[in-house]
Amino acid sequence: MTGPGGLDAQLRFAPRGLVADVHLAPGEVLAVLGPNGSGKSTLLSLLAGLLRPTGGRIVLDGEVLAGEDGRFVAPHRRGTALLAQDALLFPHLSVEANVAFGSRSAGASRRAARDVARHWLDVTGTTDLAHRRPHEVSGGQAQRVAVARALAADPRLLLLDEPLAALDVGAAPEVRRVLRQVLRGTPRRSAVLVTHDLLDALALADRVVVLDGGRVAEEGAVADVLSRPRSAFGARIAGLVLLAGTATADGLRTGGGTLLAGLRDDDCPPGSAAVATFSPAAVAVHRDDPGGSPRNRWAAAVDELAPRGDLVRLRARLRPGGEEVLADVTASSVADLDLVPGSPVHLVVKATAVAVHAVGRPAPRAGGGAGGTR
Amino acid sequence: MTGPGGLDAQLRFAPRGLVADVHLAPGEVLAVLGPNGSGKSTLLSLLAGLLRPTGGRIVLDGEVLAGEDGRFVAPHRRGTALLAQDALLFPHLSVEANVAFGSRSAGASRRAARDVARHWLDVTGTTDLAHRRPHEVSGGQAQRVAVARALAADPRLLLLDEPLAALDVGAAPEVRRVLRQVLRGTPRRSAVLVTHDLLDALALADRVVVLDGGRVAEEGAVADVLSRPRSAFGARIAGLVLLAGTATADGLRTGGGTLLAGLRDDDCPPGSAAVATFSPAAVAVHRDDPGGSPRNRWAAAVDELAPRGDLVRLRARLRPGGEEVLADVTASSVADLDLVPGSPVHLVVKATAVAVHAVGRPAPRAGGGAGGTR
Amino acid sequence: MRSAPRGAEGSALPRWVFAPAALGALLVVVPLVAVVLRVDWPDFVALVTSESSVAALRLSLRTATASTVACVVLGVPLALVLARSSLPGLRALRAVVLLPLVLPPVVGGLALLYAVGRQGVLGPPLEALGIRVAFTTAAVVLAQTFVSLPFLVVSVEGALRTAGRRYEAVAASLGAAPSRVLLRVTLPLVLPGLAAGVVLAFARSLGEFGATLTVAGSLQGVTRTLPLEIYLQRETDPDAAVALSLVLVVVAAVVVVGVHGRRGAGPGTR
Amino acid sequence: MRSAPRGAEGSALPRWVFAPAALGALLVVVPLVAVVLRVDWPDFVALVTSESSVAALRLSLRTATASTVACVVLGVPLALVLARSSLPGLRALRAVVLLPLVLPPVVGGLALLYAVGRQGVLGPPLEALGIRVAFTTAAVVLAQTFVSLPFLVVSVEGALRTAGRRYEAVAASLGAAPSRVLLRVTLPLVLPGLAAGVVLAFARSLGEFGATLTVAGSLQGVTRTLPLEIYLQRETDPDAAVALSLVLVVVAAVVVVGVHGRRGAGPGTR
Repeated sequence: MTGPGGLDAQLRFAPRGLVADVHLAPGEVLAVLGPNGSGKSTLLSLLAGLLRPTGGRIVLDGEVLAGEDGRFVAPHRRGTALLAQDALLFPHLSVEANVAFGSRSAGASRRAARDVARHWLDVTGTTDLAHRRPHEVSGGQAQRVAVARALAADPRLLLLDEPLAALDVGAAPEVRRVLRQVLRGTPRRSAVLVTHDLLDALALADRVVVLDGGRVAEEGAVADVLSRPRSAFGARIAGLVLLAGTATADGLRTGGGTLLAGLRDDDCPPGSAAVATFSPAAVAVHRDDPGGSPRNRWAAAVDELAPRGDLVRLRARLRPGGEEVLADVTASSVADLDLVPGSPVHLVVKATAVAVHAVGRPAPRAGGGAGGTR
Repeated sequence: MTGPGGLDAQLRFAPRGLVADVHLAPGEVLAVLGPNGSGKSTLLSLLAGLLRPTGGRIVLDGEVLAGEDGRFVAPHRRGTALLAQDALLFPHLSVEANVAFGSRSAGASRRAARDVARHWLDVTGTTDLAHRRPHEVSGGQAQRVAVARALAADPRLLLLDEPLAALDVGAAPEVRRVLRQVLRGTPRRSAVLVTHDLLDALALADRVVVLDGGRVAEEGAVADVLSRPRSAFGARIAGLVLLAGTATADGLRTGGGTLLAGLRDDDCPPGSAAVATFSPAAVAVHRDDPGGSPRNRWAAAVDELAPRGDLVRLRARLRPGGEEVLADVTASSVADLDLVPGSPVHLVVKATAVAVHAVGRPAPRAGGGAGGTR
Repeated sequence: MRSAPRGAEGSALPRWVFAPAALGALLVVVPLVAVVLRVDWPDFVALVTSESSVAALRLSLRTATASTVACVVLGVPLALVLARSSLPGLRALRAVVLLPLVLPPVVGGLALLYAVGRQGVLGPPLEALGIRVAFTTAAVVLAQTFVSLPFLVVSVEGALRTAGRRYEAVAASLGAAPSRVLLRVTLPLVLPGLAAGVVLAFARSLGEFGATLTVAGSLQGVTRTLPLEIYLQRETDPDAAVALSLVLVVVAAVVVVGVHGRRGAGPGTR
Repeated sequence: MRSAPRGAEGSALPRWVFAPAALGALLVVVPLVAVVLRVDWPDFVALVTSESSVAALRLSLRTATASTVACVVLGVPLALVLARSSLPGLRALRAVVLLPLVLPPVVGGLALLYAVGRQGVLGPPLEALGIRVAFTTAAVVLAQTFVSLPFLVVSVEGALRTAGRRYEAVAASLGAAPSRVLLRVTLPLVLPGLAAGVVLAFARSLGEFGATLTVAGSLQGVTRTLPLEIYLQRETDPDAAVALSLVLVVVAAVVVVGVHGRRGAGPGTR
């Protein structure tokens, strides 16, 4: 449904310090990840026309939606349908009338709008709900209807603002499946997906942009960013520990002098700037030095213990380097080891669990954003 | 500060289906865990006198606080100071006046109340804040002042309602330390701690009661319940997978016929009712049968994928037994394996990661509650 | 709140609180009972349907309806501007619109008289157009609109703020132009608030006395609305005054239960 | 809302909305301007300090103060009972207490007259005690209290519900008896709501006209409050009426800004 061109946006919004360039090929889905306050929602609002940018330009399918000459296309003329965290079905309209809303707004006849609505109700598996009121459907159903409503407006670009965040665990997978089907099916749909959820990014997006403090901290294919993060926040969302330093023959030496043994990438010759990443789950915690074969054995002091789901995440500082390392241990281990903040521990990571790769600009893409590690 | 006697309560509240017996030796700290709606807060409200029980009796230090004869001691005459999730410092009083509130209410002179307040401000490390207003202190400081205020009222029993739940990650450890110090220090304090947080139970409590649907599902020492849960909810809070069945020579056979190899307890002879527990983190997920040595290799189908922090929790159903097993995998593995609901997988668990133990009434304690698996 | 759930005994009120509370309730109940006791029931229908009563009743219903319509036409846009626009001076505008809420009606009436009266600011130009407002039915409607407008604006503005802008943002993103968003999304969403505002504005218009008397006088069939009729008849024909009062008490009770009664559904609802 | 933050352009209002909104604003602004234009500034002080003006002003301040005190004494306990107790019939009690909010003041005044007047329900017993209420200053205070009470109750009840019971539960668990909880915790917490209620009740009392005229008449120095004085002087001494009106407009403006003005702090605040 998108013509040639796609999205080419230099997004600037001074009051919140957003300076991010975003590009989207026709039919591509871009996930935007980042911590709270990183500018994710501001980015969507600028694309939707809900905020007036303070600079830059937004070009969609060759049409300038906003530019430095003060041009500003109103939201209802952009073709950028918004799907929010809550379904926000208009409560006074039936499900079918909700889905027909976009076509009717575009001037379609009642009959034509109804036909479009029925098509999308069918695609999203909500045909049975057509004559219900929004308060008579469940949260997951409502969100599927909202997907149908957004697509029935035939948008040039779909804007998804954490579309699964408000759903309970039981309802999310089905909505994710529907989204996957309409975004990744034929024809493919251009979409920008703001999320804090890795699984959504994995399931729905081609590429990911990591925002941090209003800037693009990292950009690349989803799997690349998750498996080989180059920025601290990228590592955090991938759930990995990241230590920066210089590549050595068999691993990495950090700025603090700590040596890590690990699997070094080929494009990362000894002496070059590199990062080492490993999973907190790969870190074993001992009260006494366990000795033995693992080459990564560090003395450390526990800084903090924080529950994360069923596990306890231990934040420890290596001695003497001072690097911060995370370790996930079970609550019963914490009890057995009697760990409290300040406890001295020994951390062990197998060298095979440590990946060492080069730091550089993210895998370049035509017009790619302001990347690099931060 | 508690005399001989402690707490002996048969807590009954029909509108919410609470039927739970709770006993507390002087100076003991009891953690109450359970899912939302299990009756944790009702239990606290009954002890505090904020709800009138519909039956049972509550005896604290030999005094009947509520009984079947209609006796009901008003909250302000119970000596059961409440510490809630939010500090709830009275906003119009200074920090010192907040801490002095209990003594003043008990009729102490202004001077005596101030001396008591200063003592507890000192104990909780908040002396510097004495003359500030509540809105001028941080969340963690406010909660420490609330601890001081509760203790300055010299309660016979402290009631803690998720005291760390509203604090941010940075502030919780310090408040936990203060609580640990005042509860586990000398003299020890009787307290009932409602929490959803394992770490709090570990750090602060002697014993734990697991509530489920208003009943006591499990009871015992904290470390026991965490490492050897006997109830499904106990397993859930311990973050373990629990499969029930019959002990065999080298493990367990479930009702569905699945065989598990594991480490069997001595008190659990083959043929007796038993449960097998293991951690979802110990479950490896493969697309194809990996073969090899692990004795626990099961074909399964993915039911659901749900993000949990940095990991993805996979809920899978074994074939043909139909047992539900959880597995924690990293998001990048989900991407690599291209897992979606319905994907066939092979699950592998090392026998050494599986514990098999007997099911029976929980380790009995004088007057212990309605235990057993549910 | 988790530690003090509904039905809590904990925060019991001290008993002495109930004494002044009962006295306060009696302050309202006793006069209402007194009215009911004074009603001349056998002649009730005749009294309410006397010529002057019917004239006053009809005038009151007509003018209150007209002023309620005027309040909707002017007040809904005002509420929209207050809740949704970001004009400078919005705070001053809100203060001005709410002013009649606390302005004594007599002063409001006098101000209207100085605005549209023969010697008022707009008097001569209106006169030149052949329009006389003061001491006509139009003045009654004007006075009622002046005092009732803030009730409608407050209700609708509150509903607009509660509804938020999220539905409107979604509707716009689906291609709906501002007018369509307003008519098909915003107004349906705030319908309950609008209904409450309409009822309150109608009730306030129906009971208007001071401003009406000042700017419109008391001419039977032209400006003598029900409250004026009751005031005048309280000495000449007390039975008619009582009967008409009861009619207005019933109207007031219906309004209160309709608009505020839902609050009482449970201690937790607001 | 995350996708339509403050300063959003998305849900722009259609332009035509601003026309009726401006007309609505003019409806209030023009009469106020007319009053200001009519003020006889050189004689302003003399007019406001004439004997009858001062008498009316003093009477108004005295009676409004007294009725505000009565509202606090009766209304705070009523609000506590409405917000904190679980008595049966609470819904009916709330309806009764709010009734004067929409009851025409003239009807309220008539009801009071039938309650405490010479021939009223309580008239003879009061007479036997040597107490006469109707057409005295006490009747003025009674009328003002009757109409102002709901303003105070609504404000305080709202504040009590917003504050919730959590602080009270904690205070009780620390050993504070119900009276101590009420005086040391509950009332300090609702102080802003109480202050708003006091201001609104005072303003409503100050502007009372219909009920006062009906139950208390218009006797200089005894029952002729400022609104009555303005109403009477609008023909005999229009300049004095204008000057006194301006005084009340200023009072009303101060009240509105004080109580409602905070709403205008930003588009997101409520």
